[in-house]
Amino acid sequence: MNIFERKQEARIPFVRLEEVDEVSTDPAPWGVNWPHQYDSYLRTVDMEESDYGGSDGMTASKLEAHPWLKRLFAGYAFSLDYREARGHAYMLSDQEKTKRVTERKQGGACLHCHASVVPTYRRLGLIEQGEMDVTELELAHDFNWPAVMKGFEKMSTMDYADAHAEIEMTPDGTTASGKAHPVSCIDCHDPESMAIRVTRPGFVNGIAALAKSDDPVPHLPSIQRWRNGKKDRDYDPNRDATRQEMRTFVCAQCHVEYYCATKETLFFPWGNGLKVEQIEELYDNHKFPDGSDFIDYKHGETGAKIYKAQHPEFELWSQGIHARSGVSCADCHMPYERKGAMKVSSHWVGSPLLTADKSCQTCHNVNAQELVDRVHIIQDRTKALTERAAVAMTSMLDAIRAAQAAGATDEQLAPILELQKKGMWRLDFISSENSKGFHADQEAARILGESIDYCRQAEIEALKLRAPEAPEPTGEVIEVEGITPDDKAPVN
Amino acid sequence: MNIFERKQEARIPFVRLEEVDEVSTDPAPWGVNWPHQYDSYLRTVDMEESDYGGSDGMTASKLEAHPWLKRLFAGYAFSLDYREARGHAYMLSDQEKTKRVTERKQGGACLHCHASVVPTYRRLGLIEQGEMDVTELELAHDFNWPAVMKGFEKMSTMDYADAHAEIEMTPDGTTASGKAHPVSCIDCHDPESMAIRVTRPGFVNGIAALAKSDDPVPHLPSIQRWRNGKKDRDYDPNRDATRQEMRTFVCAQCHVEYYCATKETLFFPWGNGLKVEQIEELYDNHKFPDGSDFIDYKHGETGAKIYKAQHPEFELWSQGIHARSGVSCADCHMPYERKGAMKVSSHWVGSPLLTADKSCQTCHNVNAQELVDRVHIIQDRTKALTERAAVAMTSMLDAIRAAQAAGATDEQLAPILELQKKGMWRLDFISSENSKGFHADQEAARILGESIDYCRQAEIEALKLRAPEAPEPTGEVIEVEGITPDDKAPVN
Amino acid sequence: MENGSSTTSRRKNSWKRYSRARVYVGLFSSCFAILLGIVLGLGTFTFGYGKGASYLSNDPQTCINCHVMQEPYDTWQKSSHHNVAVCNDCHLSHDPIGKWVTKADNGFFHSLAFTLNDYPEPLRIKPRNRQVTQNACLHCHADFVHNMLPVNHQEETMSCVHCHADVGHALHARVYPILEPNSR
Ligand code: HEC
Ligand code: HEC
Ligand code: HEC
Ligand code: HEC
Ligand code: HEC
Ligand code: HEC
Ligand code: HEC
Ligand code: HEC
Ligand code: HEC
Ligand code: HEC
Ligand code: HEC
Ligand code: HEC
Ligand code: HEC
Ligand code: HEC
Ligand SMILES: [Ca+2]
Ligand SMILES: [Ca+2]
Repeated sequence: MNIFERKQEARIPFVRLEEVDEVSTDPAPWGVNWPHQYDSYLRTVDMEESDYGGSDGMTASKLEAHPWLKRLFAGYAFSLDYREARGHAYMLSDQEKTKRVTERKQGGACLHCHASVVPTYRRLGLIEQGEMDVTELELAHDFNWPAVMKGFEKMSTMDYADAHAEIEMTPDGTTASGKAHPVSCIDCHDPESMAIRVTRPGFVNGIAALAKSDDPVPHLPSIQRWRNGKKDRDYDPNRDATRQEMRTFVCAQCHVEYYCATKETLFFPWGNGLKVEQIEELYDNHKFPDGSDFIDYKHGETGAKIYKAQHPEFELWSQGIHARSGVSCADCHMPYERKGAMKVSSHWVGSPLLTADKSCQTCHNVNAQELVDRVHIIQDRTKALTERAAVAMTSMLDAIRAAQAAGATDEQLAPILELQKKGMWRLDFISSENSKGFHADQEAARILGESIDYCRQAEIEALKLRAPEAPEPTGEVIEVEGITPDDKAPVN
Repeated sequence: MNIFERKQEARIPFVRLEEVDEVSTDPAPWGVNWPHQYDSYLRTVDMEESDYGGSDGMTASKLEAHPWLKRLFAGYAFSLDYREARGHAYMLSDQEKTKRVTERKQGGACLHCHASVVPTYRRLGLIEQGEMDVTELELAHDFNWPAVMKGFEKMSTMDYADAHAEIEMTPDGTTASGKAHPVSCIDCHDPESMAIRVTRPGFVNGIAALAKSDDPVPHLPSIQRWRNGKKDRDYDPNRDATRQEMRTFVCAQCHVEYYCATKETLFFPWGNGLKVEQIEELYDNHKFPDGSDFIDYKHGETGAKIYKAQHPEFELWSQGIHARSGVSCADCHMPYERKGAMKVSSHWVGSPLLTADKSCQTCHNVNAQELVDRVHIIQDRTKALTERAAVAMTSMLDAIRAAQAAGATDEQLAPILELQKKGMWRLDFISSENSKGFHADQEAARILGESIDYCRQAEIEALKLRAPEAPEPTGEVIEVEGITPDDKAPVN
Repeated sequence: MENGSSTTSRRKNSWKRYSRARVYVGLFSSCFAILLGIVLGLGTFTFGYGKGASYLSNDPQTCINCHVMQEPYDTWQKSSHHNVAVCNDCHLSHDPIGKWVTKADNGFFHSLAFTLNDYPEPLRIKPRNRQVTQNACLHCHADFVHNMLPVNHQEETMSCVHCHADVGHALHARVYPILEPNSR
């Protein structure tokens, strides 16, 4: 008997008072049928705090809290505005308001994870496929993956404003004109059966690529099964994944590292595997459609080619003991709560530290405070190491700029900028991951250790460019002395 | 979850065929009374392998496996000979045979953890207290802590050969002349009741000092209790510790960081706490009785003052989740095994990976192979980070030697040698710990991350001594470009 | 003679339990007096609905008169003990007086908690009842674990569930939902 089986029993048949279908991005009608889940879903507007900005409602600026982030992101829009995350209810408005969008041109792909966008993908896809006018009936009728994929690619070529406008032109189930909603029921549930499903092209393509790789993924047994099968079709999470895996995949549609600008269609870089160095290797060998090398931005201070890491929660979780033990995102972030005689999944997705009893005690037989303390021990270690890596990163930048000022050539600087890229990528990977290391504590520390090493190496090489040849060491190596010098100290 | 239960009915005292008392360092007579435990105890001569030299019978040379250790230990006896550990049965003979003893003068304190030495402490103590000839009866009669403490201090002033000879002059319960034995029943058991106990002065002093410190030790509740009490006497593990804590303390008599040369009586450096930086701080402020600064050795290549770390299993375990969850050394290293109609503690102390079913499966509901795999994932991360730290350490040494050759002054070098000390201390702390990080995985990675940082900083400072003043950075900082360049690449 | 000493110690021990039991009886009846009023005020008293009498029976079926007992029940059925021990073998004191006391006060207070719908989620056993379960383990396994018993009365015995967390039912068991069956 395990959590998974236990939850199965909690399932209870439901009566539909309101019809919902494939255009119902407005959660309200769903809420009539499933009031408990809807109520908790609405609570994502609440703002309670836990340390390190977990569920922080102020969305304090991370740039002000950690000034070194400005130098990490120098030359990139993230240096303008980068804040704490908050509840799902805000995902769309926060995106509309960020300076990254208001002060810089952004791509339509941004909406992949910030709006309930699938019916719009379908509509754009049908148009691309040559349909003149797409009726609401047709949109509502079925999911139509081919059209959704086409529309997704289309939107990746639009810019943000146009894409946003398209969403408002798509019916949302209540008003024909339509309205843009943040993540909604339809994004994770089949309106027919209410079974959980994934709807995001970025994830479907990414997980299929992962399945094709040879990265061992013992925590995702259905991928192992697909690999042992005939492979006559791509791995399809909606067909192949276990329900327990789906309880993670619905989140992995968004809480992942991504490429999302307009030089290429949005993608998740999992073709070599999910580890930090495997993703780096994929980017190293990746070329844009125009044939140029993959890059997110040229670093504003040194000109190095930098990869930007974004919230790799799924990737880090994958390296942790919880994933290895089959514990899904929903187990901790959507714990079951007792509603009278039945148990329902909390849709108030937030910090598990606010619900440690329900989120953790189902497995850990210790009191809630002790569980919170254990998390803080892990997060404090991660935080200390992150700050240490940040110091190494900034003093590296100073050293490289000094070398440049001293007239170092591009040939001389090339290997140094490569080290800078490696060091920054690892630091960003952990500091942009939102669990402060909890999702995989030792792995997070390992990655930060490597970040420190690469940044310091870059600093050293930059210094060497300015230092004269090292002289032959002269000082002789002292022979081993006896551990016991003969002059013994008086005891006590 | 509280892990002991009081108010149980007591065990029916064992039927004794052989009398054992406070001189019975020879395990044979105990074995007659408790054959199951004795049989498994004898198995510590067996040599089975598990990766990373766990329970490796060859006691391969660590110096050959990791040549960088030679440079880490340059100028210290460990650079002559340092091997894999093996079973308890070998502890005395391995000590007698190591080049560290055969080729260098060593102190008598070494025997504290390599022989069943307590009756000899008692005998020397009684002599110190002015007794002319100490009878076997008197030695056997009771434990006599005051005498044991005196003898312990006395032996710390002797050299190894003399101390060893003293043991052979002490009766061992079977022959009056006596014979030196490795760790034996009497070291962990009260011959009267068979209750477990600690007998090592080094531990008793060390844990009392820890209790006096304000380092929070939630994993050692009895220390917390003592702190909340009247404190009219020192914390005494044999009186105050819970049985579950004793299942760890018996091991912590030896599997700990120590100072053990003849400038001062053997001690465990826990006065500030058990964490790596707390121990370092204690050494930084510690003075030898002769008033000189504490030091283990002057580094052979650079002259830096180095602290040598030895097998801090207890200290690292203390930072881990198992300690926090009340899991003792004996739980994993001395698992219960069925013997007919009884459960007995395995006294074949070795790698739990060889007994994963008994050592782990009662708590972890997965198969033994999966458990071994989980350990290897942790150990592989630790090992990779250790090798990375070792590279940083050796290139630091080269850089410092170059600076010295270039004529850097002692004043200039002082802060650099301080960094070297910090970096080496942390690397040694984890590489001399024998679980390869398993006892506290994230903590081990954190410590190695710091080691890398300090070694690289030392290298940088050494380079700066040779490099000219850094010029003013000239290159201007590039303004943030839009994420979306206007020349859009064709989609797919 | 050593045996002699230990049997006396046993007698001493059960005497301790007996006196403890009497305290409970007193405590129970007085609480009952006070609480009965409140509960009746609440109208339908679960002790009836929940077949409170079930507390007086040994059939696990009767425990699941309360849905909150469903999960323990289901996991118990898959546990190593469901052929050898029913709920009450572990959750009732095994000495004549303690037995009825436990039944009475758990029956009463659980009914009360159920009625007031006021109890922790997930359920956490109370220290008093944990001691009952520990004694239950020993009631059946004392000989087998004889070595683990304290050598004297100062010493404790480790809690059996420190290592055997899910012998009765996997409630807080750290389970592995998606691993293939062969990984168990
Ligand atoms: C074993 C429990 C557990 C699992 C499984 C888990 N998380 Fe978490 N998660 C946590 C904890 C604990 C935190 C730290 C919360 C805090 O600091 O307040 C956290 C933090 C987060 C945060 C940041 C929360 C905030 O308030 O900013 C996000 C986002 C997140 N997790 C997403 C995920 C995703 C996606 C998955 C699955 C791939 C996942 N988590 C799996 C326990 C878990
Ligand atoms: C459609 C994309 C999407 C999906 C699917 C999604 N998230 Fe999020 N999530 C976001 C975005 C965007 C934010 C940030 C919202 C903001 O800060 O405005 C967020 C925020 C969060 C936070 C921070 C909440 C807080 O109070 O600080 C947590 C925790 C989280 N998500 C966990 C999850 C989990 C667990 C799942 C799956 C059950 C999930 N998310 C599914 C996009 C998504
Ligand atoms: C693959 C999914 C995904 C894509 C694509 C994506 N986001 Fe997000 N975004 C998230 C998640 C998940 C969070 C919450 C976790 C966090 O804040 O790190 C988030 C948080 C945010 C936030 C709030 C926190 C912050 O960063 O200030 C803003 C603003 C935001 N995204 C803007 C954007 C913009 C602009 C784009 C397009 C360039 C974009 N997002 C593309 C998933 C995505
Ligand atoms: C970010 C993903 C996500 C969103 C958005 C979401 N759900 Fe769910 N929902 C889940 C997951 C995960 C489960 C657990 C499914 C399982 O275990 O099979 C779930 C379960 C359910 C269930 C089954 C009963 C239960 O409580 O476990 C219902 C009904 C439900 N959700 C309704 C809704 C409604 C109504 C909305 C919109 C207001 C919604 N969901 C939005 C992820 C989501
Ligand atoms: C569905 C079961 C489950 C849930 C829910 C769960 N855990 Fe765990 N947890 C495990 C398992 C399994 C392990 C691995 C060790 C083991 O086998 O017991 C583990 C390990 C841990 C560890 C030790 C590993 C480490 O990284 O140090 C901590 C700490 C921990 N969990 C905290 C939490 C917290 C906090 C929560 C809630 C936010 C939580 N767990 C939720 C099952 C769970
Ligand atoms: C949760 C289980 C667990 C606990 C508790 C534990 N250990 Fe270990 N220990 C291990 C494992 C697993 C290894 C790795 C064995 C290997 O690599 O073969 C190990 C390795 C060791 C080694 C090296 C073994 C060898 O073969 O060289 C020593 C020595 C050791 N532990 C001592 C201790 C001491 C002393 C304590 C208590 C302070 C302790 N351990 C607590 C599991 C544990
Ligand atoms: C009196 C000192 C002493 C005590 C007490 C002691 N050890 Fe050891 N232990 C040693 C020494 C010395 C060695 C190395 C022997 C050798 O390599 O010759 C050793 C070796 C080991 C090894 C490596 C065995 C192998 O096969 O590789 C393990 C594991 C270990 N001890 C665990 C423990 C545990 C667990 C306890 C407590 C139950 C314990 N020790 C108590 C001194 C001690
Ligand atoms: C505080 C207890 C303690 C003291 C004091 C101690 N040892 Fe050990 N020794 C151990 C333990 C525990 C091990 C097994 C773990 C390991 O090998 O790291 C060990 C292992 C050894 C080994 C086998 C592995 C190796 O290092 O080659 C030798 C030889 C040895 N010690 C010699 C000595 C000498 C010489 C001294 C005195 C300078 C000494 N020991 C002092 C506890 C101690
Ligand atoms: C390094 C420490 C150590 C040594 C040496 C040692 N023991 Fe033990 N012994 C233990 C520990 C720890 C336990 C578990 C005690 C407990 O849980 O109360 C134990 C338990 C026992 C028990 C109680 C029953 C059981 O199996 O749990 C007996 C009897 C016993 N040992 C006999 C011996 C004999 C005989 C020897 C010598 C051949 C010996 N021990 C050597 C540590 C040791
Ligand atoms: C007496 C119980 C007990 C024993 C024995 C035990 N563990 Fe654990 N283990 C735990 C607990 C408790 C945790 C903390 C997480 C939790 O609460 O489940 C844990 C956590 C872990 C973790 C996750 C933490 C981490 O560092 O990643 C691993 C892996 C693990 N144990 C492996 C082992 C192995 C291997 C053994 C045997 C050598 C072992 N355990 C023996 C109880 C135990
Ligand atoms: C009248 C409804 C009801 C019945 C019938 C019932 N229980 Fe319970 N039980 C509860 C409630 C409610 C709680 C939570 C009480 C609390 O934690 O305050 C509970 C808690 C418990 C606990 C743990 C909490 C504690 O007090 O230690 C145990 C053990 C338990 N029940 C066992 C049983 C057994 C065995 C049976 C059948 C003989 C049974 N229960 C029948 C309602 C019931
Ligand atoms: C083999 C012994 C055994 C059997 C049979 C057993 N239990 Fe338990 N139960 C325990 C133990 C031991 C605990 C306490 C676990 C702990 O200390 O955390 C417990 C705890 C509980 C709890 C409190 C929840 C918790 O984890 O603290 C409930 C409720 C419970 N049992 C109900 C039942 C019911 C109902 C049955 C019969 C269907 C049952 N038990 C059968 C041993 C048993
Ligand atoms: C009513 C008598 C009884 C009680 C009470 C009882 N047991 Fe058992 N137990 C048995 C019997 C009989 C077996 C043998 C069953 C078998 O072999 O399938 C057994 C088997 C076991 C086993 C071996 C099977 C397994 O699960 O690994 C363990 C361990 C165990 N018991 C521990 C406990 C613990 C711990 C408790 C208290 C929480 C307990 N028992 C309470 C009668 C009992
Ligand atoms: C420190 C961990 C630990 C604790 C505490 C513990 N056990 Fe065990 N127990 C074990 C291990 C390991 C085994 C398996 C021995 C084997 O397989 O050879 C075992 C086996 C058993 C078995 C026999 C299992 C079988 O295969 O038949 C019973 C019965 C049992 N224990 C009961 C208890 C009881 C009762 C207690 C409390 C007094 C207890 N245990 C406390 C570790 C523990
Ligand atoms: Ca990215
Ligand atoms: Ca030392």
